[in-house]
Amino acid sequence: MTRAIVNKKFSGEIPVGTYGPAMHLTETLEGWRNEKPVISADACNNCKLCYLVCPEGVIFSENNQIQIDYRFCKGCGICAKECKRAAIIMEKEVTANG
Amino acid sequence: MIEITFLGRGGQGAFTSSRILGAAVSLYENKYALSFPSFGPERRGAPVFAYTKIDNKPIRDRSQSELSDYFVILDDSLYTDKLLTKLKPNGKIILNTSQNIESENIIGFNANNAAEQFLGAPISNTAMLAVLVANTKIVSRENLLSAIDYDMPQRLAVKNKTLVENIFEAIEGVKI
Amino acid sequence: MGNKVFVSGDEAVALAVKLAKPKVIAAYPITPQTIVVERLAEMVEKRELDAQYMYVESEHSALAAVMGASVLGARTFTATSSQGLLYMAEVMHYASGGRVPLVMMNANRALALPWSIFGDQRDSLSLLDSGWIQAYVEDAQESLDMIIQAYAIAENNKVLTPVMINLDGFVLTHTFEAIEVPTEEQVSRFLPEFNLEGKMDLNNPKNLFFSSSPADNIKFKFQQQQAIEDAKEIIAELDKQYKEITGRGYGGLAVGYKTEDADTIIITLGSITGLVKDVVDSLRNEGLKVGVVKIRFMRPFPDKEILELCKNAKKVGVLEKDISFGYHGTVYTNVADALKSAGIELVNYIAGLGGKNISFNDIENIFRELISIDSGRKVQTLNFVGVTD
Amino acid sequence: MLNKLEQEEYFYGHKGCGGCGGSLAVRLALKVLGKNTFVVLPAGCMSAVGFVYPQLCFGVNALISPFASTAAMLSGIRASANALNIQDCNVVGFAGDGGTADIGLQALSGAIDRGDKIIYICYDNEAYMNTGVQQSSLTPYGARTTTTPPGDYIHGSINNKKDMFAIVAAHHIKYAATASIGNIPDYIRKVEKAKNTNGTSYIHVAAPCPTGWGIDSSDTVSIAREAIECGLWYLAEYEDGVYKLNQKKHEFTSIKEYLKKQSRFKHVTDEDIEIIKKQRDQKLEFIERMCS
Repeated sequence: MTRAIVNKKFSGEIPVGTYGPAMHLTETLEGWRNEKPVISADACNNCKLCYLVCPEGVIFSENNQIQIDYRFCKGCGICAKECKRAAIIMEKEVTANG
Repeated sequence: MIEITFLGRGGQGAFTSSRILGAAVSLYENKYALSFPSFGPERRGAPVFAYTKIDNKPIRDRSQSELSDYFVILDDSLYTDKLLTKLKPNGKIILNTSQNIESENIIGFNANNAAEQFLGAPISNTAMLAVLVANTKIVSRENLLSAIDYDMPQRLAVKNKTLVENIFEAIEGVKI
Repeated sequence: MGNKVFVSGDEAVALAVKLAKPKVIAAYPITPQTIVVERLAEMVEKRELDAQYMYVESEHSALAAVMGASVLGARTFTATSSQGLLYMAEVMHYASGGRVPLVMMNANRALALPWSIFGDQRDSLSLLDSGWIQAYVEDAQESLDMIIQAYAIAENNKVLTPVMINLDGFVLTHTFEAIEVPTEEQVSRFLPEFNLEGKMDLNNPKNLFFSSSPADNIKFKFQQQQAIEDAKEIIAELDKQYKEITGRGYGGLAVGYKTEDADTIIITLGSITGLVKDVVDSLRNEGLKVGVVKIRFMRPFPDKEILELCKNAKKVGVLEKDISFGYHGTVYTNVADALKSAGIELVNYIAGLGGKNISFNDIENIFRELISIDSGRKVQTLNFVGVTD
Repeated sequence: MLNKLEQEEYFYGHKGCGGCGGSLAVRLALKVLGKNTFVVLPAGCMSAVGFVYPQLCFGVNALISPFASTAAMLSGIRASANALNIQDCNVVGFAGDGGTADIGLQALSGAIDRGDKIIYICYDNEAYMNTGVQQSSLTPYGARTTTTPPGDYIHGSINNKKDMFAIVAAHHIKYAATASIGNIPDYIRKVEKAKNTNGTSYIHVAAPCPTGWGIDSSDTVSIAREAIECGLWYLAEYEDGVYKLNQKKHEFTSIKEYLKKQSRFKHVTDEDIEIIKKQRDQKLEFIERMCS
């Protein structure tokens, strides 16, 4: 499946009243993150528990591999905490994002 | 402008009379009318007023009548002499009563009896309307009957029209 | 030709709503509005009207429900009065800001306390800033015609603003009079099908009623102001079209009666206008140059029309069933702004609060007092009518 | 269970706090309900984080209602869908604990009474979080909020936490359930059930708020699980007039342990804990009685 499209060049026009289109994204949120979840492909058995518990919905499975849409991951760490195989490690972000 | 005030108790149908009269003149004769109840919450048994104003031109004054040409009183317990002071000159009170009234301002009629006979219940409002119309000719008999058809469900209308026709027969010729 | 019926103002509204064919009706009962929704429920029951009739638990919910229904693409109707209108106040701003083309009938009624079910106009006038178009009608015929026009105004793509039609409680809502009901065919020629461009759609989903940053917010509010300004022309245009089809038109946002040469004018709102016309006719028989300006819309406000109608007047009285405590009546403050450059003596008469009867004599006295300004009489700006009798 | 979820994400790019339990509840429910869904959110966290123009984060039709009007707007949308013959759609609301148990209770009661085919999901984070953690009627006993400061006098919340599940069930609603993001399979099953309910359904999902509860953002799901384990939250259903407890009677884990992990309970005394324990036992006794 395709991940959400972000139009960062959005010119800022105003729709009539408050009738807006659905899923209209103009900014990403990686700058919110101090730590970043990193998946160890060796330990991961693609059980998708991390996909279930992610409040952002940024974790997905593609070709039997777990992927993360880092554009919107806030680094909350629930995935790492809940992973039964300790296959996700939270790594400090070296530089500020965003 | 002719102003008629109906006076009854909540549930006796004073406003229905007022409305039928208004419909009769404004739908079936080339006149104008306003019909309205005394404003406020309706409570069964409480004294209620209803007003009909009739004129040959559109009526723009929506206020309650201060003086009336006619009072139609559906329940003689509601009669007081004070009402005489609210009559216009030559105005009349039409009173539903079983007593014989002899007064130049008051026309008495036993509408309960008539209603009992033709409706099977002492619901006097259309009977009293007929007494008013038969005595005053403010609307024609045919148009009054049409307005009853207009306002009431068919079954009720049929009975009420018979009642009204009979009252006309009884009163025809009576002058005020 | 339409059909002539003898109905109350409330029933006239119900007949108009029926002709507009709403799909969803939600309302909460309050005197003196109830007859409207009772009649509508009966029409739904008899299948004369193909609509969902929702009984709801409050006015707040009634307005929220029709908002939701409207943005999914259904024409709607609701009605209320007084305290109920105030209970809706929050949702009213939502609806206007959200540009939801609702039509609502309000039975003008006094606000508690003291508790009162009788008519004055403090309810709707206190919500003048809610972003709704507000019209006030004079009789049952205008009630019916304006409900139908209200749908065309609200749903016009340039306007997309909710419309409130105000009827004076009891004096208009409960008074029976003969009116002409247009045919379905006439109404369908005048009023297009409901078609909300931005509506929710399963194939083209929307996110509605969002929040915005301070930077954007003022842009949305500017849009709202423009839309309601644009409505002025559209209201007049639609009234013309309506007249072409039904033979009845009302002439825009404010109309005059014998104002052309009038040096003394009373400005009115709603059903009291008729009685003021009677007084004008009577005083004209004495040779007095008096007239009436009837404000039909309080929003958008007919400032230019009022200025034009009062152009020959030297004294203008604003007669209203409202007071904004601590200052004047709201109609007056609006009129005063419209006439600020006209050099007119402007006097505010507060009357009819809580259903107090306004009599022929009251109005005649107002005219005579205004006229006496010519002979040097000083008249206070703010006057309460009927406090001492 | 995974096959009950659509792959598509319908709540994405929102500005909820990291680890937000409410947004997880919303996200999962929408993945069960799918594309043909109309969503109503009252003023509150989910609308504040999901709808700041131009960042509009719902992939399905969604709108913000006035705070008190979630259920009324749901009803209006359903009535409109019926009138316009829009079939096969879900009409779902997501309101917080304040928006449900306080200001929105009247409208919710009305909608259940009408029996409208709508789904009402209350994400309960136990205080007014969007405005900065003030007490609601679902704030539990002892919790610190900004309006229940834990000093000598006020001593934190003294609420008993309204039993919304029982209140809703007392309307003889078609379907009601409690759920928790601490038990996701159970929650998904219940949303699915609500979706297939021909009438009003209500799900009360416990959704911890790391900011308001004073826990780490990674602990949201685990603390919700612990609430169930220590008995302070139970999973139950009410369906066609019958109550059903979804959990077996078991030994509870320590309430004290659960409380001490959250800074909102940092100040509670052993006496307070006894009171909380007593409340728990009473509530469980009540629901067990209703289920038997």
